[in-house]
Amino acid sequence: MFLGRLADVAGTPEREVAAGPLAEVLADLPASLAIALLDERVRVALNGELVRAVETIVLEQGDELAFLPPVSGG
Amino acid sequence: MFLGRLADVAGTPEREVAAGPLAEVLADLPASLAIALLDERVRVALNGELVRAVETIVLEQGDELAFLPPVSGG
Amino acid sequence: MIDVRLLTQPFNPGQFVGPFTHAHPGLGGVCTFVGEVRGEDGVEALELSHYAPLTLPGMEALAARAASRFDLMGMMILHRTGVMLPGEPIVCVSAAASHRRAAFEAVDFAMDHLKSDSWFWKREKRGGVWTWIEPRGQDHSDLARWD
Amino acid sequence: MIDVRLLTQPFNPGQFVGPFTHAHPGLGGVCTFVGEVRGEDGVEALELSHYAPLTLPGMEALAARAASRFDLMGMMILHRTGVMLPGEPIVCVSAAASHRRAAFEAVDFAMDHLKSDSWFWKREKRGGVWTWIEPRGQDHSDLARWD
Repeated sequence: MFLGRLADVAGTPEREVAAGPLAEVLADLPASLAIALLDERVRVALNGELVRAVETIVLEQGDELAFLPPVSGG
Repeated sequence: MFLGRLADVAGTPEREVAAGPLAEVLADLPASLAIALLDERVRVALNGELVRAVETIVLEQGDELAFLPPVSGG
Repeated sequence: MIDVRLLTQPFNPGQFVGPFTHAHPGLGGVCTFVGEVRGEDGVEALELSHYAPLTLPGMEALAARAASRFDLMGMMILHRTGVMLPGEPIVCVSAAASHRRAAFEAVDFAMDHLKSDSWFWKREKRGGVWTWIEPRGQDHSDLARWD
Repeated sequence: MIDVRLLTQPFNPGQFVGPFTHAHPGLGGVCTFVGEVRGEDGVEALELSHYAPLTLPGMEALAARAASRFDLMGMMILHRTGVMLPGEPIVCVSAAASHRRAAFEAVDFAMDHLKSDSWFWKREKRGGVWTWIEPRGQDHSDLARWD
């Protein structure tokens, strides 16, 4: 899932990807999108829980990964 | 007119007095009330307007004098 | 819009805050404070007396001062007088502004001034006995923050 | 009482603030802030998106944190999502407390955290074109006041 402006960069709010380590998932995406997702201010949630050590993520069948850019609420 | 706790000291919220300089008006009141009215924190209004130089007040027929103790609103 | 009223009967703040808010469409934000009679310490009733020639003009001057100092779009001050029971609103202050912090500060400013720089006298009834409330030192130090 | 809601339709803050206030009789005071969509600069609409697994739990944690930090009797946070027009409320935060300053500070605290430490993303439509709103440096310095 791509939140906020990342949905515009991705051209869609959600996208199906193959299972596997995060590095492989990103390698299959358009380069401009992968670069936007790797921005150090973008947080990552796996199945609704924030992940600190993003580089350790390995997606399994049915997992939901969310990319959360800097917020602007209120 | 006696506002706030001064009405209790005076035993009434309002009292008719004879015209004349303020010193004479006060001299005709019970001593305990006169002392309470002369408290430096008590402000005085003549016909709805605050008076700074209280000692200069000379009451005429129909004038309304109000004694305003420290406030406690809100 | 400046809206200042002395109310002699119980009131519902929402009935005033709604129209006040709608009078400033697209405003940014509205901050509101409602103070009620506390029920603690065995208080049975509260009475606020005022001095008509000074009280309302003083509140109007306060609202105008806050509106210009904090660049408000509007300010509303509602204040009860007379006898009130625990849970009844005493005071309702609303500020409408483009910027949130200005609205907060204007309400805080107005409340500090209503507490100790306006013409109200308060007494409480406990166990059937009325006692005058003296101003607290805290109220004066709150006021001094704005000098 | 802690009352936290995400709302998907236009709402009238008074319909929530009244019952929230009445749930805490004899409370002292209630401070409320209502933020609306600004009509200035040609803004036609505002859209707020959120991430369901984090947004509501984050708001609930924020309300609980404010309630204990400021010794509140209750806190309410209402936040819109979806598309809003100028003049519609976006957010309504109320704090009920025995002491006025605590109620003010709790609402200020919650607003600062909702602005830059909660899971909402905002975009504006002007001249038919949607643009994402980036967080402002001011929002982060506002947040740092509470550290």
